[in-house]
Amino acid sequence: MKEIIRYLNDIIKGLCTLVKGMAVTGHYFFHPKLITTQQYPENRATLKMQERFRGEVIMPHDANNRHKCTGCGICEMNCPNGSIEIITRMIETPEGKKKKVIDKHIYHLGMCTLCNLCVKACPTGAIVMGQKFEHAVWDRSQLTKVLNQPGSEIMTDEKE
Amino acid sequence: MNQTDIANYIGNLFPEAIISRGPQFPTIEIPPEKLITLCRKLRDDEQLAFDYLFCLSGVDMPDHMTVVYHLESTWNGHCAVVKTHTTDRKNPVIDSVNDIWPTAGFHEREAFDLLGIRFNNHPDLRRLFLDDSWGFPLRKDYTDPARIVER
Amino acid sequence: MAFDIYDFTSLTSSIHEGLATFLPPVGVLVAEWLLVGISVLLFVAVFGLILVYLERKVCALFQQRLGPMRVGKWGLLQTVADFIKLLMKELITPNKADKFLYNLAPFIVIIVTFMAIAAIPFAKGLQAIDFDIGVLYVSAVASLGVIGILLAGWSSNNKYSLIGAMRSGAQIISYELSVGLSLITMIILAGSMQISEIIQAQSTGWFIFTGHIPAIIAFIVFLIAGTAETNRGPFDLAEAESELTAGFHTEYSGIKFAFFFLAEYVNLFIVSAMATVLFLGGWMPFHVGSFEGFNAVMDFVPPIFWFFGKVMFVIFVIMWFKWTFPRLRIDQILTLEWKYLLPINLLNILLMTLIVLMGWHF
Amino acid sequence: MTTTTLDFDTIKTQEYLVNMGPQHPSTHGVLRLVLKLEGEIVHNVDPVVGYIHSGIEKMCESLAYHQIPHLTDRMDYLSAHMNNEAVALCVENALQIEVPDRVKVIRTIMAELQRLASHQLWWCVMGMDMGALTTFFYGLRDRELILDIFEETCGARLTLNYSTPGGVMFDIHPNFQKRVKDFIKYFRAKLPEYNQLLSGNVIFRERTIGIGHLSQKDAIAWGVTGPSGRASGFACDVRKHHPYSAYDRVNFNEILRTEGDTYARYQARVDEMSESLDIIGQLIDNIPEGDHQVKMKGIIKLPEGEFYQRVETARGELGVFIVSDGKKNPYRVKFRSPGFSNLAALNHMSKGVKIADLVAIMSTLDLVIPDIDR
Repeated sequence: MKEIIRYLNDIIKGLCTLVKGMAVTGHYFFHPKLITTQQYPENRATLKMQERFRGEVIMPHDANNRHKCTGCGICEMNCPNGSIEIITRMIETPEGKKKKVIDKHIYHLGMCTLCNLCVKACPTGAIVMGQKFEHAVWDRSQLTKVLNQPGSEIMTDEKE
Repeated sequence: MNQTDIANYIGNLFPEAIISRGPQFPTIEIPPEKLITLCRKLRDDEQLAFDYLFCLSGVDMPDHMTVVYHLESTWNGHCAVVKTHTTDRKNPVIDSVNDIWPTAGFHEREAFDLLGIRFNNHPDLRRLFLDDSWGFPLRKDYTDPARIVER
Repeated sequence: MAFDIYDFTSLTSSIHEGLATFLPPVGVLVAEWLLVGISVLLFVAVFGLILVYLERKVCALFQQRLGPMRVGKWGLLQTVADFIKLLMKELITPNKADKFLYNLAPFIVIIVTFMAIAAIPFAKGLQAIDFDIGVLYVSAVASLGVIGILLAGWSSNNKYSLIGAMRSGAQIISYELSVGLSLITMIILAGSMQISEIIQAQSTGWFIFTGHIPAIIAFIVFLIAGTAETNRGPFDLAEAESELTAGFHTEYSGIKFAFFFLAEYVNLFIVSAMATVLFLGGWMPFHVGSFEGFNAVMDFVPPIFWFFGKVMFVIFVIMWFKWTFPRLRIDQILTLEWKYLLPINLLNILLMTLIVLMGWHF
Repeated sequence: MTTTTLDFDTIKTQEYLVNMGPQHPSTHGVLRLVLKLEGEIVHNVDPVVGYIHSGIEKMCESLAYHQIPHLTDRMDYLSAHMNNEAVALCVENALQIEVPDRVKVIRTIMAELQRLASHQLWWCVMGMDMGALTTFFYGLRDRELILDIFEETCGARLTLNYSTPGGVMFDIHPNFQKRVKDFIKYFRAKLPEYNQLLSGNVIFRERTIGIGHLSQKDAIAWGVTGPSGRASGFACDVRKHHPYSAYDRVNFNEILRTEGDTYARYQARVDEMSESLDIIGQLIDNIPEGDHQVKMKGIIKLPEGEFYQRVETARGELGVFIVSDGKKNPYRVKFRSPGFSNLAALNHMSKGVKIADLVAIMSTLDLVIPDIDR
């Protein structure tokens, strides 16, 4: 007799746990307002990334096409996987001194792990992390970027 | 037991072991032929009772191959490091501790795979990660011109 | 042609008479066969697609998702797009597969579902064949599908497929018992195996209400066993994707895969339709005792809507099972059948016989 | 009538081999298991790893110390923060730097959030392995909130690279405390749902209780750590026994169970989730003021010697063993990854179980394949 009671008890208890589980899923079925899906490409306009989001390394330029990069190469040294290459050239300042300036700040996005070490190490704050995250391109060569815009110059303090 | 106690206790049992105090763990250096006796003692001795091998690493030192065993006693709560080394870099052979701590089996396969250290009496000493034609990449003299770029 | 949505008998008989005016009797028979065949084919294709869409939407809602939204409004055309994609896929036959059986298996599975649909009454007079052993016929034909699954698993030359097929064989043969016994319980109550008569017997009240506790127990058992027989979660061991990747249809692609896929959903429909016929009164409207006004309103809804409404409800419950429960293990499935469902079922038949003999049912 | 009797001696059964993986839905990546089966019964499991071996230990030998953490993100990507922390702590201990209290507390909160996120992902994948697909979405829904918190403070969702030698990469975001508190409140309300869906479910219990038993002795001998080891009664919580960061100033229970079966491993993780919520709750209001970074030299050089650091990741004990020769690059780095040792015990645990049980056992070990392969 005891066995039979336990047998029936097992069935009823088991069914109860099943119903409990169904109550959870059923609750969500009848509350479609709780849906958390975001329709991604459609909501692009309203999609806002966090300000610290690490999407890619960029070099901000001001209105006069000037940046802050001195070409010191610290970012290149700090990069763990060699995704930054600094090419510098010598120019002569109006005072007649020789000065090293950045020629090309080459950035290989395809190799970058977005670890933020270059941005953290940059003494002048010339490079920052951009918020763009849609990096798909048709050709791998397009992932190699030159961060300083053509014809750009270094910002000098006396202008401000 | 604290570091000094362990050092004294083992020093009495194994006079050939070189025992030094490290910043974290006492280190016992033992010649490879004595390794198994030491390890058995370490595990079975009631005062020591090192029953948990939490790390086994092979290191390629400039003139010898070292295997480092990190041990903990879950009963007494103390830790120790056992080191053994072989100077034969060409064909380093060290006894396996697999039957003392079964967890060593996988770690020894890894050490064999990456450093080429052979473990005697290991039941299943095959390469773990790489295929059979590969060299031993964690050795300092390993070269791979296709994949390693010097900067 | 007389079209009456409440009674299709007049429609079918007028088609029959219309055909008879210009065709010899044999021609009429052939023409009717063709007509029925084409409509069943159309029904299976369209209803299968609708069910696939519904399944995706229902499971999305259970999972707090939106489901397909891109193709058409609310993704309505998603399954059509999927079907076109499946049609265009390459048909791959693995090396060393038993080519004949491998190609035969999906056809067996899909043909069996067509055969079962023949006996399903969609509305009054809308039934291809009204056998006097209709219930037996459906349960016999529906269990043939396992042959296709076994063949598919065997002939694919893949160990995963074989394990899946063997599981499926063991499972379906066991659960056939429970389905059969719970059907017998209801046949005792109805006193007939003819589907139209079973439905007619429920004109005063659905069996699930008039049959007391045994009918409810039989309904629950039938739902569980029916889910198991259609190889759906939580009994989807034959394709258990976390264990066997895709089970018996691992190697199938393109339209052959689509056949398995479609057959699963049509089987789901057949099981739900049988549950509707036997427990929920088929196409009979919902009547409450002597509430004349209420009953009249209920009568106003055409039987075909009643039928499909009930079928959809049962399908929804079975989907609810699938998207809530973890999968059972093979030995647990057999334990559930032989140690729980079978004894309960046998007792239930005794109880039902007692009730019918004593005339305690309504 | 003649009756044919089956002569069972003449029917020969045969073991057969099945390759489960490297492409298989429930090996969680590119793990390959060579199964020796007899029908449904598993006789032997031979794990074949290395499909995602990336040579992190070798790469570390040519990197500076502050560059190593970003590689460890890719090891056990579900407990990226703990991996970073392990390297950071190891370097700090070697240099004998005392980081500010603020850093310690932030690291602890982050580690617990990461543990929660990892356990949530484990929970939903566990459900999926058992065939309950809906759990997958519920788990991910809640995990997403933690990842949003990470994104706001660390700038990344998965590969955080947040702990650096000497501190943390950024100070916490001004919204951090509020969002974490909101999350704790939200998730406490959601935990019963987890129990209703899986823990209490009769099918789930039948499938897990008594399956894949691992005794305490075996757990210690095989080095099975983390919730999997603690479910067998192996008190291996590094947070408790060798406290680091701010774990010595919070009260929490080490979840210990004695059964050692699949259900115990499951329950240990679920209990750990609420324990993690407790730890965060204790710390989140008491983040001390101060710097988020100690001033470090541009090039970190460790003194000559060997350094070992143990931390508790979501999967178990992670050890970082650095051999330094005094140069700016480590001489040898070894990661004792928890999944590696846990995987080694899989064969031991799954002798004689069915295929479905093997999937469940593997799921409760919570393997992350890059963590095994490194």
